[in-house]
Order: sequence, then C-alpha cells, then structure tokens
Amino acid sequence: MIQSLTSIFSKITKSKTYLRPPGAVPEDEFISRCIKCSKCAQVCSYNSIKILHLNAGKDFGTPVIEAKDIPCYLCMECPRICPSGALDNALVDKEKVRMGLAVIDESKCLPFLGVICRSCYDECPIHRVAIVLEDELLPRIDAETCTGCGICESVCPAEEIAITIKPLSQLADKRK
Amino acid sequence: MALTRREFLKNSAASAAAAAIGVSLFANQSVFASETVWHKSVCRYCGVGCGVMLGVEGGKPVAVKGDTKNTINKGLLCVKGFYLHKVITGKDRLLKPLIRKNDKLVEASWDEAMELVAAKFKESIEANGPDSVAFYGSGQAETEETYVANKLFKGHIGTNNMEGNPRLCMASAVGGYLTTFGADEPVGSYDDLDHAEMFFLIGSNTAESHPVLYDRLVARKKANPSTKIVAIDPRKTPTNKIIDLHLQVKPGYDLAVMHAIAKVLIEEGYTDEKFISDSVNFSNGKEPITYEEYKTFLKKFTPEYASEQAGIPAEDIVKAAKLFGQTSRVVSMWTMGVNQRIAGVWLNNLIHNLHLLTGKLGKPGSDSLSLTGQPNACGGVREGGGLCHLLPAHRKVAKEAHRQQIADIWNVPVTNIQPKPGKHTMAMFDAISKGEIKNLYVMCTNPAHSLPNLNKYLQGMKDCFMVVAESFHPTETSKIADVVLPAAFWGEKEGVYGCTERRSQYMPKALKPQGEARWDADILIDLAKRLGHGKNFEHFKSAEDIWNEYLKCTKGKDMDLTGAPYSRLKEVRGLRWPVPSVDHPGTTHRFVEGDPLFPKDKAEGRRMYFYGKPDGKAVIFARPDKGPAEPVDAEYPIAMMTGRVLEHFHTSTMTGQVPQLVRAVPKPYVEVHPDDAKKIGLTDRGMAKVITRRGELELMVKLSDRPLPGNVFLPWHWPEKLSNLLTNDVFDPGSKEPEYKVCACKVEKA
Amino acid sequence: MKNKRSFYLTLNRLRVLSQITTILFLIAVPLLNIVGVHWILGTLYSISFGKLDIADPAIVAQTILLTWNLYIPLLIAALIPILIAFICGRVFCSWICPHNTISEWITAFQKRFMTKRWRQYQKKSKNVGIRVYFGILATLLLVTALFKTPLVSYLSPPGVISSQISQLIRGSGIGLELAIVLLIFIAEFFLFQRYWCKLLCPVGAMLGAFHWKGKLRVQFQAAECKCGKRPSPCQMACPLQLEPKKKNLYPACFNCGLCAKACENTGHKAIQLTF
Amino acid sequence: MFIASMIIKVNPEKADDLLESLKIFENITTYGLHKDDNIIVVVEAESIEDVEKLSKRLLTEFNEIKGVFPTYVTSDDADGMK
Repeated sequence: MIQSLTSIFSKITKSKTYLRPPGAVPEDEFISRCIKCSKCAQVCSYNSIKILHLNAGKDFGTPVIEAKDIPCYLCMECPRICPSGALDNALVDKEKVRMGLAVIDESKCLPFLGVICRSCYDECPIHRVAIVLEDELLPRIDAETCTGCGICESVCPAEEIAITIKPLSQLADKRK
Repeated sequence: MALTRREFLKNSAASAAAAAIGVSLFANQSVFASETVWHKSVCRYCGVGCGVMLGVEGGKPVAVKGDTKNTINKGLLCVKGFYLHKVITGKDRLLKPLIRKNDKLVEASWDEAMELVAAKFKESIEANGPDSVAFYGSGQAETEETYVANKLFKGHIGTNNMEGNPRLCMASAVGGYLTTFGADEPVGSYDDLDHAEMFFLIGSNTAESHPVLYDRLVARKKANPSTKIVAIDPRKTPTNKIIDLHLQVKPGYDLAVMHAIAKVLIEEGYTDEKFISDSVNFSNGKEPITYEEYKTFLKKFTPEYASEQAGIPAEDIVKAAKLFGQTSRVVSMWTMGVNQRIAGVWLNNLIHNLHLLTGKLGKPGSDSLSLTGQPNACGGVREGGGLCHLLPAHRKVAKEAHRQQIADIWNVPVTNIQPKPGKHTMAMFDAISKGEIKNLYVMCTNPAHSLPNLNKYLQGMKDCFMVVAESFHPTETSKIADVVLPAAFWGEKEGVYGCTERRSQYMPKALKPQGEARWDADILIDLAKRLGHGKNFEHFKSAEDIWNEYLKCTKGKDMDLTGAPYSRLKEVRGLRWPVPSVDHPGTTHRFVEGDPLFPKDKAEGRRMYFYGKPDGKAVIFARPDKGPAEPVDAEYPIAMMTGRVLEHFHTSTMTGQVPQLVRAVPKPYVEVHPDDAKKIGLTDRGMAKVITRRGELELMVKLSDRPLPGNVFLPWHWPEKLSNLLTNDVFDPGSKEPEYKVCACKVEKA
Repeated sequence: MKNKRSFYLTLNRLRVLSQITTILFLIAVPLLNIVGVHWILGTLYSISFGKLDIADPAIVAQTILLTWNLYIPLLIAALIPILIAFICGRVFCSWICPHNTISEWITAFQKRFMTKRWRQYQKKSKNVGIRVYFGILATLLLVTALFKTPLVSYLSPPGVISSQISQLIRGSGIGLELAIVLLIFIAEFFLFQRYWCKLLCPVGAMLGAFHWKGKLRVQFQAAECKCGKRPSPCQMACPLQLEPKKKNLYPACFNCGLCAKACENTGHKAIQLTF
Repeated sequence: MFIASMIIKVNPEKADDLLESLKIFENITTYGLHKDDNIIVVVEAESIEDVEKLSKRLLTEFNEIKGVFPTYVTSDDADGMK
C-alpha cells in the first residue's frame, strides 16, 4: 500500500519527457498552452495520441504519443484543429514535423550485429532521407530530416527495441 | 532464455576469467548451466542457403548466428534467419497428432492416427486404384524426406501423383534450363557474383527475397564501383537502391523487351559469333531454325515496339542492351517475377538467349542464375525428382531406362513405376475438386494458402481425405485436414538441403523434437510399413541410410553427388555437384573445362559443351511475345502483382511465430500509387477493397510510389487475408506454373 | 391560463432534456470520431463544430495567465460563452454542465429517500457574498499564475467528466482525475450541499463574472408573495441552497428557474425568471 | 566494442567494500568474489587502450586492489560483420 502510494507520488512529482503530437510548441510552453480539450486525440484516426491521466502526474490531460505502441503516421490532422496554439496550426507539411529524434542503440540494432534488417528504413515516412543505410546495411539517422514520428520504433524487430525516439524536449539542450 | 549477443560475449569473457582461477562461474544458474553448443546448419528459409549456427543450451534452442566460415553468407544473416530459434518453440507448435471427429480436430495417439491414414489409403487404393491417392510435398522438406515419399508413392503405391510446391515456384526455371541447356539448374554459381561487372535482375526483388545475395551485390559494387546493375521489374523495390537503370515495365509485358535487347546486341555487334557457331542451335520452339531466321524473327522487336508494349522508354532498352554487350562479365538473376507467369518458361529461355548470344556464360563472373525461393526446392524436389514426371537425380518417369535404374535401386519390379506422368499440382487439385483423387498426403507445405484462385480448390480439399504433416497448427491447410501429424522442425532432424547454386549442405539434429513430433521421413516409413511395403524401407534406420541410397541414384548422372556422403558433408560448408568422388572439390561451372563431366573428346576445342543435349549445343529460342493471361480492361483496370516482404516468409507459418517479425510487418496491406489512391479516394492506412474476377479482399492501403500508377501490389503472407483468393490459376502450358504475378483487378474504397 | 401557469414546468422539462442531451452528446462525439466523423470534436474544455471553436472562458483565462500571451483564436473561441453568460447568466451550469446534472440527480435521490436530511440542509440556505465568490475565483487564478499550475483544468468538473468519457470510449481507460470529481460528489453528499457549484467552481465563477449584473435574472416581487411559509417553497426548490427572495442571489444563482417553478406551483407569480 | 574479462586480486578484508565500489562503474560488470581474494569483472570499452586505462585507474585509485590480471579479450564485432 505504502509502496503504491509512494510510486504514485513519485509519478506526480517526477517530470517525464513525453513525445508530443506534431507541431507541439516547446515543452514548457506546450504544457501552459494546452487546454486539455482532447481534440487532437479525437481527430487521430490511428489512436496514436493518448491523453495523459492524472496517474501519470502533473501533465495530465495533455496529449502524448507512445511511439512503441502506436506511432504518429503524420496524417497532419491534429495540428490544424488545436484551438490553443499548443500545436502549430500552420504546420501542414509532414516533412517539417519535428517531434523528436530517432536514436539508434547500436548494441541492440540488428544490422550492427551482422543481421540484415531494414524494417525502420523501409517504413520511414521520410523515405530514404531521414534514415539512410550506410553500405546498404547499417541504418543511420539524419538528424536534419527526422520528424520523430516513431514509426521506426514501432516496427523495430530487435529483441529489445533498438531505435527509440527522444522527444524534442529531451533534446533541447543537445540540439542547441 | 536467449541472451543478447553482448551478454553472451560478456558471459564468455567472465567464464574465461573464472577458468583462469579454477572457478566455475555459472554453475548454479540454470540458464547458464552449460556452455552454448553451436551446431553448423543451413538456414530454413529461402533458397540462398546461408550457413547458420544453431546455439543450444540445456536442450533448448537459444540463438542463431551466421556461420562465418560459410562462403555464401560469410556470417551474415537476414532478420528472419536470426530469429529461427524462436520458431522452433513457437506458440503454434503442434505437439500431438490430431484427428477429425464430428467435424472437429481432436488429439489422438500416433498409432490411432497412422492406422486411420493407412486404412483410408488402403481402402482408396484397393477400390479406386493407386491414382486415387496423391502426395503433395515441399521445397522445404529435406532431400531425404522427399526421397522416401518418392519411393513410397511412385515405387510402391504405384502412382505418379506426387508433386511439390516447387511447381508453383521453380517449375518455369526448370523448364527454361532444360529446354535451353538440356539440363536443369544453373551453369555457374554464387562465385560469379564476386566477379561480375554487370548484374541483370529480372523480376527479382533481391533485397527483400534474397537479402544475403543482395548484400553480396552491394559488396561487389562497393569493391568495384563501375559495376552496373540493371533491373527489369514492374515495381520499384528496395533493390532499386543499388541499381543503375530500372526498366519499370508494365506487369507481364517484358518478353518483347528481352527480344529487343537481343536484337540490339546483334545489331551492335556484341555477339560472340564463334561461341554461337560452336555451341548454339536456334529453334522456334517447334523446329530448328537458322541464325538468319532468328534474326528475321527479331525484326519485329525494335526497341520502339518493345517500348510500346512495356511502357518504358526505348532508349532505356537500348541502354540496357549496350550495357549488357559492353561489360565482359554479366550475371543475370531472376526469380518469381519471371517464373510465376503464363509464359514463364519462354521468359527463362529469353534470358538464357542473351547469355548465349554474347557467350557470357561458363566463365567466372558470367552466369544465367535462377534464384530459388525455398531452401531445398533444388535439392529435394528438382534433383530428388519430387514432381509428377520425374524420378530421382534428374530422371524422367517417361523413360524406360530411367524407370529401370530406379526400380533396381528401390528393389521393386519396374512395372510398379508408371510410365505416364502423374497429375501436376494444378491438375492434382483440380482432380481433388472433382473427387477423382480421394486421399491427399500433404507434407511441409500449405496449399490452402498458397494455391492460386483458392476459392476454386478449397471445397475439394475439405471434401477429400487430407493428411497434413506440419510443424505448426493451425495453418490454413491443417485447419481443414482430416488428420494432422506433428512433424519435427528444422534443428530437430538431420538431413540435406540443396540451394540455388547446386550446393548440398548438411543439417544436424541438434534438438529433440517438441512434444510428440516425428521426423517426416520416419512418418512416411511408418506409413509404408502399415501399407505393407515395409520390406524396402526397413533398412532406413537413419537419415544417412536414406542419403546413401539416394547417392546411388545420382551416381553417373549430371548431378553426381557420390562424393558427398554425410561424413564429408558434416565437415565442409556444402558441396556443389557434380562431385563424383570424395576427393573432388565440387564444380563451380558446368559444361566447361573443370566440370568432371565435360567431354573433352567430344568438345573438339569448343569452350562449352552442353552435354545434356545430343550435339552439346544449347538452344536460342525465338519465342513469340506474350502478355499476361488476364490483361487489364475497362472493368478491371488495375494490374495486381503479388510478392513478399523481407520480414516474412511464404505463408508466415514460421515467421508468424516470432513476435519481433510480426511487430515489424504486422498485417496485410495493398500497396497503391498515390495517383491511383487520389482517383479512387483512398487514404494512407485506410481500407480498400481489391476485387478480381475470382474474389475480393478488404485490405489496408499503403500509399507508395513503388508500383506504377495503374498497378497495385499485395504481399501474400497473411492467412487472415489470403491474396490467393484473388490470383489467377491459369498456368504456363510448359511448366504448369500458375501466373501468380499478374492479374487484373479493380480497387474500391471500402 | 393553464398554459401560462405551466411555463416554468415546460422550461424545466426543456432544461432536463438539454442536460440529458448533453451527456448523450458527450458520448456520441468520441463515437463519431472513431467512425471517422471529424467535423465535431472536443470536450467541455473546448468544443468545435467544423471551423467554429468554442472554449471555456475559465480555461482561456488560465491559459492567458500561464502563457502571458493573448492567443487570438482562443479569445475568439471564448466569445460565444461570454456572450451567452452576459445575457443569460450561468445557464451553462444549469442546462449543460454534467457535473450539475449528476449533482441534481443526487439531490433528487436525497430529497426522495433521505427527506429529513435534505430538509435540514435546505433550511440552512444562504446566499453568497460577491466578495467571497469572486475572491475564491481570484485566488484560484492567482495560484494558477504564481505556481504556473493549470489549476482550473483540474478543478473543472465538466471538462474532466467530458474528457474522461471521451478517453473511456477511445479505449484509454479512466484516470485518477475522475477522483477529483468523485471527491466533490462525496463531500457534497456527506458534508455540505452544493457548495462546489455555488461557490468554488472556477468554470461557473468565470461565467458568473460576465453575468453579474446582466440581463436574465430571478426577480422577486414581495407584493406578490403570499405563501408566508418558512422555509418558503422557492427556497426549498433551489438546487444550490440559495434564498431566492433575498438580495445577493447573484452571482451564485445559475438561472435554473426551479424557484420560479415552485412559486408557480403555489399559484403565485412572486418569483419570475425574466430579462 | 571490446569486451575483456579480468581478475582483480584484492585484500580479502576489503573485498566486499570493493565489490560495492566497482558497481559504480557503468562499463564494469562484476561476477562476484571467488576463492577469498579474486573478483571477476568484465569490462566493456571502445578500444583496447580504454581497457588498459581502466585497469591502471583501478590500480591507482583503490588501495585495496593488489593486482589486475586480464584474462580474455574479445571484440563485439569480431565476426559477423566483416
């Protein structure tokens, strides 16, 4: 009982970094702007966007994408319907989306272990650009064009998922 | 408990340290109880024949890694092979025999199941003759298994109704090799890939269907950047990444292109006239013709004509032809895009034509190499004679001498073997639908998923008494079977696989079969005994016994394997026949000096002697050009193509057992060009209805520029959406291989 | 005459109909979304019909305080509720808000089965002072601004309930935030009656701010009042435990008209809900 | 990526403390104390030099370590890839 309480408490106080829908403004501003209306989740045909419950902590009500389960397929429906400007209404080109950045853990990624696998490369919506194959074998992320949609993460057949999306908020200092 | 590679290396390192101080580190942790034992084997999937090492720990499969000493893959694997060990213990493993009772499959004992099968077969053979039963095998079964089935059905039961799924995949290539060269299977070998200066890919998505070979092309191109790769394919595939010129033809209209290339080769003077006069005959398919007549025949096939037929620029055809002519070493590779066609054999002939015209054959870096789809289609079925017109080791039932030779080895009166070929696959399932064949034994394949135009054949399969020996249940076929027998899977049985390049490789038994599963050959021997033919099968105590009897069949044939007994195969990474003696290294190029069967005396200075033909001359065929059997029309305006993806294999009975692979490509889809999608009103990942004259399917749409506008592409792996409900069951009159690759459909918003 | 007499009865029936419709609507929206209808979206935080966005003014105020930025589309979205509140008062609370609907059902339950207790509560009716009322709202907004916490989002029962319905239907389950709403219900049931709606709710308070001295109001004409009972029927009828006959009825009153209906029932016209 | 195993000879009384301290290193996995004074560790490092550097560092930083003895080195990508 106490354990579950403390875990809930730690969840409430801990600030996690989430993958936000396409067009999300920087995380701090996003949390302030988002009015928790759920429209982005409702308009999402793929059920990619989930609304955080209070269980997840203080950012409850805000939309997140769990790329591992259902990634963003970049249909670009949600940014334009956001009433609060938390998602950039003007964003219509999927190429311009920057939700995060795919990062490959080479110790888990199959081609780095000598196994031919192109699942992420084949499924990448910015096809042949955001993920390139070095020597037609090793996947490399192009940080300039990767949208962070997470499709790669959702299809990765490695034993432990080898390609994961680091949300933009987490990358903020790195990209600077 | 599968360790990641890193963990494995760490544990080995720690163990080494422990050994240094005389401590056993992981002694009381069961997962590390014993060191992983690695068994040298061959990949269970496609026909490339990659060497794999199967890691076993405490009697359980824990990992598969590439065999670095195998020259085919040099340690590399594709993602399917990497997860092979997970298939063995897959969730659908069939552990006990099943019998249909009151229209339900219920568990039964082996004895009960086998008694039922034997009684049914006996009853049918006695009442309706031996041709009322049939066997349908597989290019994934071991050579030994197919051999036993062959011996039982053709030699003892006395029916030639013995087929295998290579009919649906390789038959046209066999037809091509036989008609052109007089002998089945490639002239060269994979070695040529490392020397080629140009690759000519036709109807082959090498990157996805034969990924390890693709990597060799990549490596070749990297080592020698001037290497050119030309592809003829109606679809942009992942292979496109490395190709220099893509002739994106309309599906089914590439015959004219091949003729046009031949025409340009002749006109531009790229032909090897000495080779042609030495080693080539010409034929129009019915009778011999002269070189001049062949040239006259080609007149019609100008690049412009071909361009009009195939919908590609004429200059690209000329460019492709010039590349073919200018480069000194060319390897052509093709697979189902060529074979699964109504003019499959012809198209095979036309590919060989180019090599014969230019003499680019039988020398390092030049070959006309048909890629196989299954690991043992070449070894077990083509060489083992697992088709209705064949007997082991490239023999034909129609030839009395051949029947006699085999009858002697089998120890049966020659009259047991019928001289008339049995029913080929499509005729067999047609006969089953009509009730002419009452009992069917299916081994290691899934016809209720893989036959074309399934609606036509499913009812017949349900009605007939069908025995399915499979490792997994349910499959579409085992679901409708009357008896389902649990078969030992890869790694649980020993045997030999023969891959694309005539190479036979040994697979060890590294594990006990799961549950009550039994080795297919063992089941067939059991059946033979119960049918009263036990005497000639009694001496088969092990796989080696069967192999040794098979080797007797190959002795002195063009595919002589006498020099490849188990003792030797266990040591080496496969041997390429002919290997007439145990000290022979195997053959990389046939019909030339170095081939042990090359008749120097007859050759008289000729570089190549095609000893399968009476005069040692291969044939260049003047075949008419022919479009698909079902061209698009106003009602069905879109051409439908079928194919594979990298992560799945065939009917996904194996890859479907691996959660990681399922995750990568989880569900069926149809690839539609965005222009078409716009016209029809389809959206990415929305649903579409694909309708042909034979059926309809609702599928998820994947927008892609891979097919041309006017074409759609369907991978065929998933049982829940059988693309074969849509495909056309017309077949090549020569090879009897159905035209899976193209039919007409319409696509609607669902 | 009969028609005239039943005016508030009819009005109340329409109101109940509107409340039920709202709940059905909140269920229908996510269902429609799932089958691909996307021109109607949202929850009671903000809802949109095609290009027309409507947003809760309290949430808009919160957003302004959190971001120190005026996002024009969001301001425009708040205009319709503000306009309605300006003319008709907090009719959102009485006609639409699902929290109030459920509270009313709970009250009806108490009235029926726990008559004594309910009468005890109702006798203690008291109006709320303007300073207290807006003081609480101001405090909430102040905390929001100072601590950069979206307090109004947590404390908006209509928003929480509607978004929970949406998420439940979309298969994401329900979350802890529903506990806030439940807590309010439980506290109101056992401790005090309806203080949330008449005093604490930031959504209602924000709407009340725009009404304050607005048009539609409960008007009491002492001359017409004949019943003399104490507590009078109008007071007993008020779902918010207010005293309709006293001043200071606003901004707590949300114009449900039940007092007028009770008065009408006695045959008098002392209490009217008019412009 | 190189993987090396080493035996660390330690002062037996301080062995347990050292075992704990070694856990701080991310690229060191400990495999327990054996025969009183031997700690088996596996080091993962980018290069052989890094393995060497680390052993030197262990020797200088921890007084309780009497000696570091490498026993086995392998490379993660030794086979398979090349």
